[in-house]
Amino acid sequence: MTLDVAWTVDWVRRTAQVVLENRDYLVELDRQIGDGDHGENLKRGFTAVIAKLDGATEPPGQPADVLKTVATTLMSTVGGAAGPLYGTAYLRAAKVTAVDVLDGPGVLAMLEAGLEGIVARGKAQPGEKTMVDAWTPAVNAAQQAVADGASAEQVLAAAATAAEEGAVATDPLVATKGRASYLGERSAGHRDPGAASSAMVIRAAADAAAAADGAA
Amino acid sequence: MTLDVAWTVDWVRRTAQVVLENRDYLVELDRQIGDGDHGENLKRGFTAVIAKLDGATEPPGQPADVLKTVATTLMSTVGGAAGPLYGTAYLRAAKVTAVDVLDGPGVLAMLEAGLEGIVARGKAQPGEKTMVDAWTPAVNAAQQAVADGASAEQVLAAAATAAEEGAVATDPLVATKGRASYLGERSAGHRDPGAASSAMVIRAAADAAAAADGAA
Amino acid sequence: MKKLINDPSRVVDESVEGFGLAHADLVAVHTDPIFVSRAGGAVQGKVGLVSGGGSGHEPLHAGFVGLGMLDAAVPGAMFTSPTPDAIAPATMAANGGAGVLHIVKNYTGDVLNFETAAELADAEGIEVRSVIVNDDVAVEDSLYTAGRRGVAGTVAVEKIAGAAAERGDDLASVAAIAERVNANVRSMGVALSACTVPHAGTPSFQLTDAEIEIGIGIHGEPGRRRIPMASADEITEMLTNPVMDDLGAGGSDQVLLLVNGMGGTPLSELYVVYRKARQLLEGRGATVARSLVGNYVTSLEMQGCSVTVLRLDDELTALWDAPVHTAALRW
Amino acid sequence: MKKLINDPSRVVDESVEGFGLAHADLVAVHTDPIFVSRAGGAVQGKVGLVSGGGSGHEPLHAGFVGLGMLDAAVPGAMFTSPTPDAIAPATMAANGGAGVLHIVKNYTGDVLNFETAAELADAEGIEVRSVIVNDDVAVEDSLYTAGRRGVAGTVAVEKIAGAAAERGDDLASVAAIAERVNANVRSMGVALSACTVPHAGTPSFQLTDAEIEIGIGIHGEPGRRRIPMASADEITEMLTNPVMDDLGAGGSDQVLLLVNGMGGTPLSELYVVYRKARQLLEGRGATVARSLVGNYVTSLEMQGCSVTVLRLDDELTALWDAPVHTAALRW
Ligand SMILES: Nc1ncnc2c1ncn2[C@@H]1O[C@H](COP(=O)(O)OP(=O)(O)O)[C@@H](O)[C@H]1O
Ligand SMILES: Nc1ncnc2c1ncn2[C@@H]1O[C@H](COP(=O)(O)OP(=O)(O)O)[C@@H](O)[C@H]1O
Ligand SMILES: [Mg+2]
Ligand SMILES: [Mg+2]
Ligand SMILES: [Mg+2]
Ligand SMILES: [Mg+2]
Repeated sequence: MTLDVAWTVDWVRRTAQVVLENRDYLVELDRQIGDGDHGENLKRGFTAVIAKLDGATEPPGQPADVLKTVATTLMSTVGGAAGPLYGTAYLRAAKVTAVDVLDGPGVLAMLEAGLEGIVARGKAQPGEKTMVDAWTPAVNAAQQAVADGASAEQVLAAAATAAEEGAVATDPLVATKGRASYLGERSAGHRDPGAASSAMVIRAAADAAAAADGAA
Repeated sequence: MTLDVAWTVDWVRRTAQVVLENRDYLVELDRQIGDGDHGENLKRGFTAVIAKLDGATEPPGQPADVLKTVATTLMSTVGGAAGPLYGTAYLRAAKVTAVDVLDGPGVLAMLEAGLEGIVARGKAQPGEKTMVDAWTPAVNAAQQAVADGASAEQVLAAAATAAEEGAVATDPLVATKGRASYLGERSAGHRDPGAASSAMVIRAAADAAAAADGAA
Repeated sequence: MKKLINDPSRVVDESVEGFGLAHADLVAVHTDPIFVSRAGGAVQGKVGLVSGGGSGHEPLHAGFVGLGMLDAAVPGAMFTSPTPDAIAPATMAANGGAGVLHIVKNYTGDVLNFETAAELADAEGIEVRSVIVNDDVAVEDSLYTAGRRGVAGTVAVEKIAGAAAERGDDLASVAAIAERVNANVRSMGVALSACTVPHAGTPSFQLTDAEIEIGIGIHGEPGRRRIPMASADEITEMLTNPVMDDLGAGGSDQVLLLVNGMGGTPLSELYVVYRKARQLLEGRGATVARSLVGNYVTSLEMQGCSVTVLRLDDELTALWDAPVHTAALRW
Repeated sequence: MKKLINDPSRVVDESVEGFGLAHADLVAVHTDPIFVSRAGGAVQGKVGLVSGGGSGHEPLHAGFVGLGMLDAAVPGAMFTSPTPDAIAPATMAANGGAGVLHIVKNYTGDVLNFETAAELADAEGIEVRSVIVNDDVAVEDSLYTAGRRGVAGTVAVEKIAGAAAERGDDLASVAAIAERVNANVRSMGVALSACTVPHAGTPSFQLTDAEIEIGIGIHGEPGRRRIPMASADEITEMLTNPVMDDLGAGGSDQVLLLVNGMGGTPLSELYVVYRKARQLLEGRGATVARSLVGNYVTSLEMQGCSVTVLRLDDELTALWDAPVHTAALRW
């Protein structure tokens, strides 16, 4: 099993696919407690990312190259809160993935960098009903898995499951960051769209790893 | 039976009552093929007429005095097409009722004058789906009744029935005058609001005459 | 029906009162009977311009009272033409000794009430001329209709005639200019939704999500026909082509293009329509020399728009460009 | 959903294209990335003003590009803040050598994207300052929110800062004036109906005929609470009192009163609201020295309005009165 540049490309393509499939779902989540554009924003962004990847004249050398393309493309096409937040997450992740292959600790470092980027830009703490509530448990689970000596693939699988649980756990929260915070108490009882999309992104990474493993 | 000034006042009060009772009905008719204000316009007008009658310092001497008050009040409060048309009808009617008591020919002259006033202002022919289609059969029926030697009360009864039939007969017509004409063929299948209210006005006259007769 | 009103029978009075308070530098509001005149009174020696009609079309007409446009406006009840007893004093208030032009949209009620008011003013020794605006190509001007309606082209008539009066034209000349504008302006409208007159309480008609009304007027009445919902470009063609056909414009004509919102349409959508209408006009060889996009002649909260084209000549263009200072139009 | 659009993903481009064609005397439209700048380019030696944000609030912001107001506007996708790669070139286009002020409504997305754009511009040697507009009293500015939103008060910030830049103030002074306006302006809004974002296709929330949302923003989001429908006067009190309480205005204050339509409200109703709001302000001892009534910061076709009060001082009043020549505001 090798989490190399091919895995990275596969991850991004899978992310694009799942985001496009869930475009309406994410719009609907955002319509409930935000302004109804999150699915559309990510669709626009990842459509542009795929076009960028497809149109590239030379193939990317390392995971970092792919992630940097994702970062700059999302920043220039997504807009809203999600654009800078995801953009920064990918940008920071790119900074720690200038290697040929990611092992378990390498994957952990990548997830940690992503979360750091989101927090650096958005200043949200866990429990504020944002994408941080998917990324934080994902990073925690990844740390535990690495401590347990898990493989890179296993680290991602653990992170994805924790991210999904984290997204579900935003349901009862009252938002105190982002657009949903304007609703006050009325934000409770709805899933945070950014947490939901973050869980999809991390699950796509795990799926790509599993597929790479199967192929290997 | 005497159609005197008391009858005239009773007629006007009955008209106000029936117009207020049918305000929503007339609005609804006008909403279908016009702009939905006919009932409201007449309500505003006849409410003002009643206030004028109630507030008068000296009682009117002849039918003409009452009808002139109605005419000027409607002209200054109804607006729309109905205001000038009804206003002119009452004004012309006032011109031929400067007498103490109206007999059969006197009632006919009054109805003829009203119709003339409407046609003079609105230039509509019978069959154009307007209030003329209630007034024309009313006048015809009144002429026939007078020729048959009917009483003033009988003349009004005949006129009222004919006006009601005339209003109903506007249903299939395609309007070629007034606001409904803008609808072209789509105006067919609806009753003309002005014809409907005209039938109410003339029926109120007949009812007042019947009541005066009972009282006499 | 949900509206920002207190009482359907008071909405016009309260709205006009608010208008007067907000624009006290421009207008004076008179009550009982209700009309709006220029602050400072009639301009001596200038032809006075008076317009009016049912309320619910705001900013028409009160929003156009001021320098370079109207001298007085007479708002009737919602969608109901005003009465002569209000039009007559407005006419007197507008009279600066050079006579008064009545600008009347072609509806039976408006025509009749202004006619009577003109007689009343005449009896007071004021010379009154009238121009009847009838720019709506959706309605055939034939034996079978009350003639074409006056719709958004009214703005052009009021602006340009107002400028002619302001530069000192006499009554006959101002009337002639107004007639020239009317002869060269055409409009057609569409409704995506109906509107609700406060006193009626229910929408003026019902449309499903898949239908629109083409050839509507400005009183919430249904249009000439109901058609399936279409794209903005398709709808714009359905409005613009009849307008241009009827106007016979094209070739080297200079035109003014007005895309008018019916009250409930986002401005962004009006510009989408403007874009296509302009393409169509240019495709016919016309030059769009002047433009106006926004809510000028509305039908309460109706969603929809109208396309108006005015064929310009040098004089009309200069008069359009002349200064105007009103609540709703200013340059 | 029925809209005068062709394709939800193209509506902003087509609308801005139409806007540029209709106002070619005032603006230049740039595509890919999309932004709008003053016709004729940056004014040398003048501080440049740039604003932007999600589309769907028209005429904000592009309608305010021109003399005495903005130098460039950056429209994002519908209700989605624009991206740094569009804001940065708009900033360069607005730069006349005296630095650029970013006027940013306080939303996480807007703040973050403008922040990045400012860094990019800085890297090009352009000095950028930012003012964050947060006038919406419906949202508490506390640990429990992303802070107050920027809503209709933005018009006042852009107008007055624009006038300060036009008279030659330097960047720090223009920023200080903008901050002063923001510190003295408060708003609160109500929705009678939701709006439908083209790409979402369904209304942003559902209200029965007996309910309204109080304390809404301008992105179709629900408000702070849902209450039973009330009269215009009652609703106006619910909006005006929190605004005045928060502003602490009254006594001998001179204020500007802005009654802003959300896009689908008839102008006549806005004046009914204005009338009551003015009564309330005067009841507290304030003097309404300036007024603005109309659709300036909208939420597509939403029905509803907001009440904005700006406490004036002599300088702010003079700057408000200074000439402005844009598509949507002109005197
Ligand atoms: N301060 C923040 N920190 C972290 N995430 C945030 C923050 N603000 C918003 N978000 C995330 O962004 C998501 C909304 O993204 P999106 O709808 O695309 O942008 P916008 O809110 O500008 O419309 C929210 O669901 C939330 O997860
Ligand atoms: N030219 C006309 N001649 C006679 N009656 C007419 C004419 N035009 C309209 N009407 C009558 O007026 C009625 C409409 O009155 P109303 O609704 O009060 O005025 P408006 O059409 O101005 O809204 C029509 O139903 C019709 O009977
Ligand atoms: Mg969103
Ligand atoms: Mg009617
Ligand atoms: Mg009417
Ligand atoms: Mg958004």
